[in-house]
Amino acid sequence: MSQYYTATDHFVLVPAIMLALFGCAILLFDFWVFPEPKQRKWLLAFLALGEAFAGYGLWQQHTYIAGQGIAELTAFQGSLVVDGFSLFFNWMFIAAASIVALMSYRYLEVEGEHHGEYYSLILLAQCGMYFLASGADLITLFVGLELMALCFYIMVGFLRSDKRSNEAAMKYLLLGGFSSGFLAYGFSLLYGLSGSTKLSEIGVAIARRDPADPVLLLAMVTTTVGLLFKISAVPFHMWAPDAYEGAPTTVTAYLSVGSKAASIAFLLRIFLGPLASARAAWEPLLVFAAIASLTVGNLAAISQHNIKRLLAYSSISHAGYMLLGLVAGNETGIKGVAVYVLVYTFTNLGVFLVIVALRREGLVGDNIDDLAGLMHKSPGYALLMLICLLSLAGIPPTAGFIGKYYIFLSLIQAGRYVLAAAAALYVAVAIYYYFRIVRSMFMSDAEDAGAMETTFGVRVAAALTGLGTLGIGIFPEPFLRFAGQSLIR
Amino acid sequence: MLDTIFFYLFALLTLLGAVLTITRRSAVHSAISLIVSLVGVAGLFLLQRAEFLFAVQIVLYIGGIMLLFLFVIMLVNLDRAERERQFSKAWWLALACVVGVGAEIAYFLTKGPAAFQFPPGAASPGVASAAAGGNVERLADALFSEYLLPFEMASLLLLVAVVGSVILAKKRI
Amino acid sequence: MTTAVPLSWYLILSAILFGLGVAGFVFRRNIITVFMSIELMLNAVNLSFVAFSYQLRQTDGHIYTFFVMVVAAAEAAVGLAIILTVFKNRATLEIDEVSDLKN
Amino acid sequence: MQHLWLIPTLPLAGFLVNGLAGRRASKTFVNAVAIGSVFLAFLWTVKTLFALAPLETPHIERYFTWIASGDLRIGFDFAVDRLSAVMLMVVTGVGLLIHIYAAGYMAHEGGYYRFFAFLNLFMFFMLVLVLAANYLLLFVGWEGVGLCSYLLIGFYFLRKSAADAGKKAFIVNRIGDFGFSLAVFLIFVAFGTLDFGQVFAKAASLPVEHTAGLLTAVCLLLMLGAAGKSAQVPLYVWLPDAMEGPTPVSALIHAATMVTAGVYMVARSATLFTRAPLALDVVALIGLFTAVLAASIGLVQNDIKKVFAYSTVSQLGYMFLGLGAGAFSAGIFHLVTHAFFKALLFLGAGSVIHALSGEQDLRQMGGLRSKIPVTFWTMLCAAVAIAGVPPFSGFYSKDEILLAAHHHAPWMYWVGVITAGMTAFYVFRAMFMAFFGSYRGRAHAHESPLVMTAPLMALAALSLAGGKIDVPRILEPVFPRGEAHHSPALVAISVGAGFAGIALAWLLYVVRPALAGALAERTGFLYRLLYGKYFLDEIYDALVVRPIERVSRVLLWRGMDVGLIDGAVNGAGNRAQGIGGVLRKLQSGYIRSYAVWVLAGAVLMLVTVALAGGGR
Repeated sequence: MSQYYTATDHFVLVPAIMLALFGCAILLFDFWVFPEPKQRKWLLAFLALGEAFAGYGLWQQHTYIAGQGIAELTAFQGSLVVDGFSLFFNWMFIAAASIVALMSYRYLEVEGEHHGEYYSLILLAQCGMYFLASGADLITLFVGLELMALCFYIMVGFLRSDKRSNEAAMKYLLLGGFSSGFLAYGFSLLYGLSGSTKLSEIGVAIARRDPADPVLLLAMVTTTVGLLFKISAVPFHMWAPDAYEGAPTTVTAYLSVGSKAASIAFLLRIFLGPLASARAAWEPLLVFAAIASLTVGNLAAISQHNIKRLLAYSSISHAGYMLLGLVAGNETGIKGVAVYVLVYTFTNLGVFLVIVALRREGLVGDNIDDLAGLMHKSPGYALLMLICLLSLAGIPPTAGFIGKYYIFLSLIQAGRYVLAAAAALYVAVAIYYYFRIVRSMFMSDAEDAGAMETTFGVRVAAALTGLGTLGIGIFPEPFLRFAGQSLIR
Repeated sequence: MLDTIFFYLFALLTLLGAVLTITRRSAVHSAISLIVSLVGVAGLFLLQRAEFLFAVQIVLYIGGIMLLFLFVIMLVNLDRAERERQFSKAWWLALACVVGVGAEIAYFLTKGPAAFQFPPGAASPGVASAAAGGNVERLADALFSEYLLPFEMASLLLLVAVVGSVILAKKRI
Repeated sequence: MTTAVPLSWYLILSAILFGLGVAGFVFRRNIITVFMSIELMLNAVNLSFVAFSYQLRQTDGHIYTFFVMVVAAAEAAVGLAIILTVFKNRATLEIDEVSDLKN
Repeated sequence: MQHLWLIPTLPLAGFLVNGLAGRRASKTFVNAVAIGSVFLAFLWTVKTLFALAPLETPHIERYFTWIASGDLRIGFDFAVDRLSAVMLMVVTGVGLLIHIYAAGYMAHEGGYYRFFAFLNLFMFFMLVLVLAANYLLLFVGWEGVGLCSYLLIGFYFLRKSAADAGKKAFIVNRIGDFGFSLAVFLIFVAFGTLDFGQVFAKAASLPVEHTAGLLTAVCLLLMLGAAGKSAQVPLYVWLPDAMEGPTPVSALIHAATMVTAGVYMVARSATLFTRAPLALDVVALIGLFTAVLAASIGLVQNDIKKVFAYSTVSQLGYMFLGLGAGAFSAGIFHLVTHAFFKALLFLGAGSVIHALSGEQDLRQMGGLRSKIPVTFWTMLCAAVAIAGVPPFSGFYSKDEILLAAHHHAPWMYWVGVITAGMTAFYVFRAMFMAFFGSYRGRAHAHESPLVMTAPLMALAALSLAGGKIDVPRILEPVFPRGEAHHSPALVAISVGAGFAGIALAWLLYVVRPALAGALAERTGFLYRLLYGKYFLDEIYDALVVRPIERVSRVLLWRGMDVGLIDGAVNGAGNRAQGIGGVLRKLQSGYIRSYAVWVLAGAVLMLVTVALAGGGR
């Protein structure tokens, strides 16, 4: 251990190392040990091991921080920081990646693209998310973001012979590169303004500047554009419906929860860290983006027939709610965003899981009509879907209600009654399109009698998401306390 | 004085290359123009004593990335690119947007040197020699000490890039 | 440190380059050229980083530029592979032809 | 601890068993589970209420804390006081009878287990709604019953291709729920708690608001929610369409229980409303207006279920009139009696429809008196009850409301009396058209099985004698009774109006049937206006439903400014023709158009902050 790689550095890095290590291991074993496609499901065990070790590393960080009673643990000269915030998000990434991997196995076989690299990419993308949640340095954050994004570009285009998958990957890549350009430009100005790439030092330098400094404003706006693009807020959302629809459904699931959660973590780090002192300047921008996201997301979802596309618009509207928590800016609001992301993770995974479970030879399963009569075919999945949709709509006692509750509460505490009312209005709109799916499931008769073929993995994932969605809704206390610890500063 | 002349020279090269990149009909011409622009940027790097980046720009950007671009352009059918319609009829809006961005940026940046009051103590005069020379050593030093973490992350990034391009482009995997 | 070329010139140059990159992205119809426009934008970023770094007499900006280049390389590799698959499946590189996913 | 939680949990268990295993189970098993679970819930309710008697103060059971942040605590708490006791008895009792009836009615329908599973799920949510000890839990039940109603209406949806009607029902209910959720948040902001006991204790210490204030706003929003759920003007339009569902659903959800949730909620919040007299006046006005409007539409409808649907809307209006006049116990009294006779009317109508193999048009009926005598006699009991004929149940409750209305504002009494006359007319018009004269249809009529007629008879007994249950006296600990306003003259007038309505119906549809048609022709415009339901459906469709859908489409389809974005990047001319002049889309699929949006957003944001920054 040298001066530049101390024991603390190692301790902080362990989860990422584990993810990367097992990511590489999967590549090697896929090539040498399991050349037969039939054997590839054993790679899941490697993924599980990787997650387990990463989880163990996280757990040790958790107990260490709690035991020492310190707020944060910095490493690599302040490039990485472990605090309640990063731990909270990293636990969530572990859950998301594991559930996605569990549901992927049979789906990829049906699609005819079951390759070991897929699992490796899941882990490496999660590695990028790890750096997004714990990074405290512009360079670390930027490289982490690109690591995650690159994995997603590849995974979105994973169905190589599918035109739609290609197109989705291309759109995501080009627009992602475009927005990264904005983000990097903003970062360069932030660096110029402060002479440092460390978030904490940038924050200090910016606080000393005139808040109306044009260069500061330019830096802020370009950074905001890049960040809002990543969480698919209007008007930077347009990649999302196309990418969500074209990508393999399991990847869409991962994209909609993993990438979104990591980007929200990134966004919170930037806005509550270095840009905190320029709040007066960015708040109106976020209000605009949030309201626009709610409007476009909810209204555009009404006339969709493709569930993945519908969920893309719904995820745009959820980004709006998350932004509102940041706009409120008080402790409840930030906690609310954390809770919201957690809830959204489980719930959205549950919905996508049902769509994945529907997939079999001859049935794509992403049209609303494909869900017709699900209640007859397999009441368990219909029930899971019902619970998750209720949760997305924010109806108690499901988890989604808890998330929305905190967002509304924070807005009201901050005295933002108009925003709260607008948000409540859109909840009413949203119920409308979620229930369209419900009606199709419960009321129509099945158009094809084919039974669902599910695997053990899918069933386990279904149980996890269902329990998560109902559990957080009915016993929110431990989760709320957990989210409460995640507050930055 | 010499600095200024070189600045103008390289800046001209950069801008000319960039304008040609986005206006040439043929993709090959565009790529070659982009190389010209990149050379200009490399020159500007050199002008600012960033010798290492100058080398990287030439070796990695021009020698690596742009070659890849040219390779792909050759791989796909070139004729189609020739027939590409250039500007659409109502290009004014996009132009307006671009001019808007340009005007905003220019406005901000010409506001005067007041905009660039560096925070006190940010510039490190103690290592003024670094800018004057020995840049490569210092960079190497920083990469393996302070910036060890992103350096290792970059290796993952490249691994993903390799895996990704193999998966996507290879016929059978 | 005396420098004949003020920082703002570099920044204006960088801004113009960025603007040209954006314009290229919006105007061009060939996917590969669009992709090249992103490289222009990233070069603008690099230019401003190096300029700041030079003025601040630091190396941090150089490091960042280095990583931007690495990212650009990785992105180019994956991006061109994706563009190749698009071309394989559609036999076109006209960007507007690739618009099946919509609404 | 009385284990109140068992009451809703029993139907929930029924739902789970039937929902998960019902498909493979026999009908007998499904019946046993569905009816058995409701029966047990009923028994447990009775047992609990006996154990808790006399229940002068609310009995509260706190199970666990749901959300706790700071000093706020929201729990899974159930409470029962006399008001909820009355509601519990109505919901479980009438619910049980309707479940039994449904076993016969649905015997030959597809998706049998599914139907009962949702019916049980509905019972669960309704009981949660009634037992909830705070606004949030009430909201759980509120949304839950809405969901079940939607699912159960949908039972016939595909067959009747009435998807649009369901859409309207849904949008309209969203408006109501929006109001309700805002009200809940306002209550939370104002009182810092959602617990009924604490909210009302704090509200009781506030002065009466004679000018509009916070309490008035809360109450008006609550009323908006109630108007959505209980089908009051202007949100009533969904209820008549909801009759697309199977008849037992209409009886249980859209007559006896769910639609009265709004009435229950307003009565529950009586402490708030009494401190906001302006809001109370609005409640009374809405109730009265709804009562008249719906009754007038009901005069000319030919679909037997539609007649009773508008009658339900009208009677709900009566209940709100009672609440608004400050006679909360009278409103709840009418809720109870209405549950008896309206459930009976619907079930009877179902029996008629069942007998005629699906015929619902009154013009295709007639002379059924001798063919299905049990149905006739039981329905007649309901008819006299709703018409306010003494000494049957409707007479007592309606009388209480009208007297309270007279005390509140005499003109309201007179409008109420006219409505009472119309009520008697349309109910007996339906009775006479269906059961008297000669048979006009073709289907062979047959009496329903005992499993259907037995609940009819039980409800008939309740309709006749239900007035003897002195609900206002039971509710005295909750709603202290003011001075009684007895006035034999006013009572006589309202009863007279009822008899006049019956007599007119007798004249027009039994003695001189030709007269009815002639009358319809003579009053052509008025008739068409009433028959077309004042064309409010069409107006709502044009003003509410279609604009929302259009906005959705505009967001995706570029409709705002042709040639703005896509035209900029694509050369609009060539392409627009190719697609045939159809509006192209905002989410156009073109990457470059997306990039322009990103750019436009960036420029917009820059301009915004530049202007804001420059202004400083």
